[in-house]
Amino acid sequence: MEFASVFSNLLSAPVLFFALGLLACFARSDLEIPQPVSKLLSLYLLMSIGLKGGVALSKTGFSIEVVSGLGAGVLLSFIVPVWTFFLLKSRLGVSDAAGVAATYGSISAVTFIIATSFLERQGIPYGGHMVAAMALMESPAIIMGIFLAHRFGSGLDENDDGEADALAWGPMLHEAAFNGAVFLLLGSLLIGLLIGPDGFEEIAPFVKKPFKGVLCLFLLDMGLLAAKRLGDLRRSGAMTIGFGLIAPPIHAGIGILLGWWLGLSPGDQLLLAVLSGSASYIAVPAALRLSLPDANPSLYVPLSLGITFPFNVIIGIPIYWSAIRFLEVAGS
Amino acid sequence: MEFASVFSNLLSAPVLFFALGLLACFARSDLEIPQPVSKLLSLYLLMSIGLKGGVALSKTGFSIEVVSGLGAGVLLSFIVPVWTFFLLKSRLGVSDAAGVAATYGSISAVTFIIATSFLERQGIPYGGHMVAAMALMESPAIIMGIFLAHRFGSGLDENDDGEADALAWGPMLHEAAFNGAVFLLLGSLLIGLLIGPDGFEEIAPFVKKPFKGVLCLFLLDMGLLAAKRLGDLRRSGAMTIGFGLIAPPIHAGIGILLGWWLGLSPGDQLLLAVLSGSASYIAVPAALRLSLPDANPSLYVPLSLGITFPFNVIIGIPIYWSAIRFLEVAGS
Amino acid sequence: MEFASVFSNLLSAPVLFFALGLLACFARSDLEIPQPVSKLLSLYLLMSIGLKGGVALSKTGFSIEVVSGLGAGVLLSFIVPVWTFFLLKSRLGVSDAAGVAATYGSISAVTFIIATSFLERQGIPYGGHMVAAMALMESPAIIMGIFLAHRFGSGLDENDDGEADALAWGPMLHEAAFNGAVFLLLGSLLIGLLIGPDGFEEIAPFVKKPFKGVLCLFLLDMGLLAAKRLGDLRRSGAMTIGFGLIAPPIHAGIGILLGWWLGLSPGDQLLLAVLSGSASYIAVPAALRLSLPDANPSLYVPLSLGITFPFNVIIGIPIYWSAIRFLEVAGS
Amino acid sequence: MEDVMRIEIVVESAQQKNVERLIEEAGIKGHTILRDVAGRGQRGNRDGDGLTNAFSNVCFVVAAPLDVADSFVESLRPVLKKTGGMCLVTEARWLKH
Amino acid sequence: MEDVMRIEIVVESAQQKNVERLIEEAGIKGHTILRDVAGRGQRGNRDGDGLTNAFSNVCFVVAAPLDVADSFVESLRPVLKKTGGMCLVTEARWLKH
Amino acid sequence: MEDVMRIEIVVESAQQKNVERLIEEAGIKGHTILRDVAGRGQRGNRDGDGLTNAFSNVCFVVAAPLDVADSFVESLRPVLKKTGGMCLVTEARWLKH
Ligand SMILES: Nc1ncnc2c1ncn2[C@@H]1O[C@H](COP(=O)(O)O)[C@@H](O)[C@H]1O
Ligand SMILES: Nc1ncnc2c1ncn2[C@@H]1O[C@H](COP(=O)(O)O)[C@@H](O)[C@H]1O
Ligand SMILES: Nc1ncnc2c1ncn2[C@@H]1O[C@H](COP(=O)(O)O)[C@@H](O)[C@H]1O
Ligand code: NA
Ligand code: NA
Ligand code: NA
Repeated sequence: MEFASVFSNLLSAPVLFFALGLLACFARSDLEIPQPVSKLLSLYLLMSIGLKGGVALSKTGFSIEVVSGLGAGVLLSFIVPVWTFFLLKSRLGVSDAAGVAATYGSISAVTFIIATSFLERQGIPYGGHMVAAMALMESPAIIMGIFLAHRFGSGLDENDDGEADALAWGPMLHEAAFNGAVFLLLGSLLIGLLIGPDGFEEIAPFVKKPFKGVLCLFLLDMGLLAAKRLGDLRRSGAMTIGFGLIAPPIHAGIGILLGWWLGLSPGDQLLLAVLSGSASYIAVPAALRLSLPDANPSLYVPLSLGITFPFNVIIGIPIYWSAIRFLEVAGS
Repeated sequence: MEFASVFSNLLSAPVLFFALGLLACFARSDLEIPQPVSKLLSLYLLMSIGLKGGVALSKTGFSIEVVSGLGAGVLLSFIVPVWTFFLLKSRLGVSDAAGVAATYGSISAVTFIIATSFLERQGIPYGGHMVAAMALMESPAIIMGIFLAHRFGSGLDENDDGEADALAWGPMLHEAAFNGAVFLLLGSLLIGLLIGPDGFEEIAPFVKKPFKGVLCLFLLDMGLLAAKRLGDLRRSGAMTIGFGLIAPPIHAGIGILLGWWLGLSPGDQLLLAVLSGSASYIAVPAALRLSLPDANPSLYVPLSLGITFPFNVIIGIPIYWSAIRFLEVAGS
Repeated sequence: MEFASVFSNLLSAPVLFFALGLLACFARSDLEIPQPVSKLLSLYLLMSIGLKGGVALSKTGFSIEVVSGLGAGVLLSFIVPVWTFFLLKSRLGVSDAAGVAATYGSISAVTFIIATSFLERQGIPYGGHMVAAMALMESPAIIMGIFLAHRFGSGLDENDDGEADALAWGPMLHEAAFNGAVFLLLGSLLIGLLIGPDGFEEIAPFVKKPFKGVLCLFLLDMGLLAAKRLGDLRRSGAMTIGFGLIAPPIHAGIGILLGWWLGLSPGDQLLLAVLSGSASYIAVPAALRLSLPDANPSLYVPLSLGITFPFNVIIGIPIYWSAIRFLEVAGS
Repeated sequence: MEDVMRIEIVVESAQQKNVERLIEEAGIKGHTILRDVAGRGQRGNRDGDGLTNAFSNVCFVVAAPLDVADSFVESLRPVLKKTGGMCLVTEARWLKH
Repeated sequence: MEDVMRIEIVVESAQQKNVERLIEEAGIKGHTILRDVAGRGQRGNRDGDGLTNAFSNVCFVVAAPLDVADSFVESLRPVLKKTGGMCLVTEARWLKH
Repeated sequence: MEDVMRIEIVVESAQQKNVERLIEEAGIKGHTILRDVAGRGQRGNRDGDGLTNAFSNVCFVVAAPLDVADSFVESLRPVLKKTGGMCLVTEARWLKH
């Protein structure tokens, strides 16, 4: 059954379209998705996930389970960057280590969506508040990344003419919290809470029904970009790529243990694992270009989009699920 | 109940997304909707409204009620610009007064849509021909604005090297009638008439079902733009802003009285009120930049989009409805 | 009944929107569809047709009927360019004749879609493998066009400084096979095969249900472009336009006879006719600009988009269908 | 290489057709258009939003032969006066091919 | 016609607001922005994809009066040093209207 | 500031990869690309529609060191001859940062 579930993920339409995008780029096809279309697709996905989560939250209300789920997510987004940073600092230098740290402390919405589909296919329930957890995990990771970079000397790097840059807390916190992607996700969540199931019903033919299909188009685009960016990693060496493969299961493992210890449902545990184990390629790069321009986006974006994302989607999710099932059986 | 209906409008998803757009801009978030996406959304809305109206018209045929509705709309779009122009001429100068006049004689399709949702939520019927009325109200307002500007001297303004520009009727009428937005709305109406309910059924999964959801995305964009444009109004002074708030109820009031006098149904009265009370921010600016370039778009667009639109949607529609109900009770 | 079926095509929403687009351009309306939106619409249509065909194929499997359908399509896409080339060579010169040859050997996906709607409206079955046939017909036509141009001297034309260009088979075959449009169509077909009806069900609310409506918007755009391009044909003379009107029925006729001889079902015969009789305006121009830049796109694109496409949609399909019915009756 | 004037014109989108006509009337054989350009000037911000083209610009780049450049530039003056915009002229060399 | 400096600045999209501020601070009355520009430079490829603006550039065209041009260009140096980019200066004539 | 040649190249979209290759081969370290540019020239209108890229252009802006500029421009000639386009060369100064 576990084997079948791996396959069910691999042969789902969105994942196949991701593969098609990779292939198109490797085969040097001139297939491309215009930039405004990518933006429309990601606006749609963020809006849709946010609304769905808000409506779910409006049904369940704020229970202890909800608060633990949110708290666990936020906690992970604070600590994951710390160890990531210290692990990579000596190898990559302060700025790039901080960039990767912020990237991996944050989350990938698409990985989250694919994990919810995985759960739905197997009839396993999960809480709508995990979307809120996701929305809350972007800003802390960004803040931690920038803070670490400044605390450990990015301000003193060779480019500078002597005087170290002071960390501009104001603009940095602003960008972390009001970044377009974060703002839309949180805003839609709030609107979902306000309109509730009845209001949602009216807009479901746009924000819910076509969701999976739109996801296919988006993943086609992600595949094209992931393949294009992968080339940039060649300069970064095998150790960096290794990090992109090892970080997800470790971070996800910490997420699972934390979720299990807090008594989250198995479904919520998987989502927490996936949030913890995934890395950002939308919100964080946008925020870092403003607040940490010394970090090289050609390092942290391909690592997140080209290595960690496919790893999680193809291998990670089924493995994490097996681990959760194992803990469940062992614990009972 | 009236109170609940105010709230029902305020807490509907599209209005909340408008608020989210405003907020994003005020909080200086970098959320933005690419220009081609805005264009796609407005093409979709115009096409969809037009088709829906045409199909409705194909069911009812051309009765006296239809003809009075259309006539009332067209009449209002001719007279509203006149008094607006003379009211504002001394304060704003000829060109800008004419620009505002054309803007307020014309209509806002989104306000119209929100009014129809308001009616639908309360189970009140309205005629599909009111879409036709809407489509017919854009051109007269544009024509009146340009005519008034030329008649009262815009041709003689300081920029010119002595000789007054003659009004080029040909290009002006052409732009008023074949403006992209007007053309698509009228064309879709006609196609709706031709294909009828059966043909509409086939395309309803695109043009009807997701409509409300798409509207949310569009209103997010409108919110972003309205907030951005509001800054331009600071230079214009309180009186101008006051006009943006007073004009809608006055114009709507005239619309209600006219509709009532003509014996339109309460639903149609509300729609006529909303057409009369709303102002354009899509078709009219595009037409005026060609035919009345001296009028400053940084005046009439923010007034219409940033003041009058939210006023109508949040306060106006429920007030107009109360007035219609009052007339109904008083009259019976 | 035949007459009614002509009308049913003419008065279907997509065709009416095509007419609206033509009208908008002729009336010099400023209605326009931004370029990224066109691209989104064509990505959507290709993806959707491909998936639908793949799923249909996953149901029927590979029978003899399937193989004959595919074989007939590929054969036609190899031979149509040959006679087209020799017919036009003396009049248009080698390069332009080769461009037109590739264009007419290839296919128009929208014409194909309208033909399937035509069949569906009359309850006539057709095979999903005909989509595969369509996908396989683009590359051979491109290859033949380029091959003929090089074989018969395009390499020696006046622009060149003495030495004839050798045909670069590698890049040419690559572009013919990995052209974005061809790649997406074939890839979606494959994905449709892999996910089957169950997987398709999940994405149908995006890729299937709104299809007809999206097609309307796409045809509006095609109408706008067709009308704009028609002007370019004025320089080409009546004979060229005549070719655009005569080629479709002749090519379709060959397709019908071949389909009939192979014993294809009437539905499949019509689709083969339409594939054979239609001409490309998406994939082929993109490929030829790279591999046969001497051929003038202002000749072969308007011919295909402005003459042959409307001919097939308005007159061609019903005529081809009558012929198939006639053969059927005569043969029984 | 031929000496030409590189003329760069920014006008609002509504004037695109107008400027195209002036280019043709000046007998200039070609032009390049960058669409949906944003900007700021005396007439305020043009951020190029998508509801209406009232706030977006287009940018023309025109390589004009020396003998027609001046009169062409002069013919732009009324348009710029009426609806705003910018016209910059630079000396350039054109690769004849 | 007035002699001006035509200053062309390519920076990454995230710096757009920053450069706009510098232009205003230099007292220059206008600018034109070409958005979503792609490019290649020392910091790698910027292909302008649509997931994030981390890989896209904007291009400014600024007509600056001769007296402010130099100090404005100088004020760009720290931005370019920190986040990369290009600044080209050409002599041009501006059609006064 | 360093003296460079500002080379502006308009070719049809299908030639983008080709010109990128020539820039690299000339040893020029960077370039900027404006995509989906419209235009008119000897080969007719290129209005940049969205069905196919057969009717759209791209515009390159390249700051080339003086010593490689000429040979690079020369290397463009065959491309322009075969598929049309425009190449303008202007003197400019580049802000070294
Ligand atoms: N100094 C300048 N430098 C660059 N572009 C300018 C300048 N002044 C005006 N523009 C452009 O010309 C447009 C119209 O200018 P204006 O008529 O001054 O509002 C602006 O939106 C800018 O795109
Ligand atoms: N030599 C050049 N010519 C034209 N544009 C350049 C050049 N060098 C850099 N650029 C542009 O400036 C951006 C940033 O350059 P860099 O900081 O060198 O990565 C690039 O993405 C290009 O758009
Ligand atoms: N005189 C010119 N000024 C500006 N751009 C030009 C000029 N001539 C040609 N172009 C551009 O180069 C492209 C190809 O030109 P052509 O090969 O002459 O058709 C055109 O579509 C224009 O974008
Ligand atoms: Na994470
Ligand atoms: Na009105
Ligand atoms: Na064909």
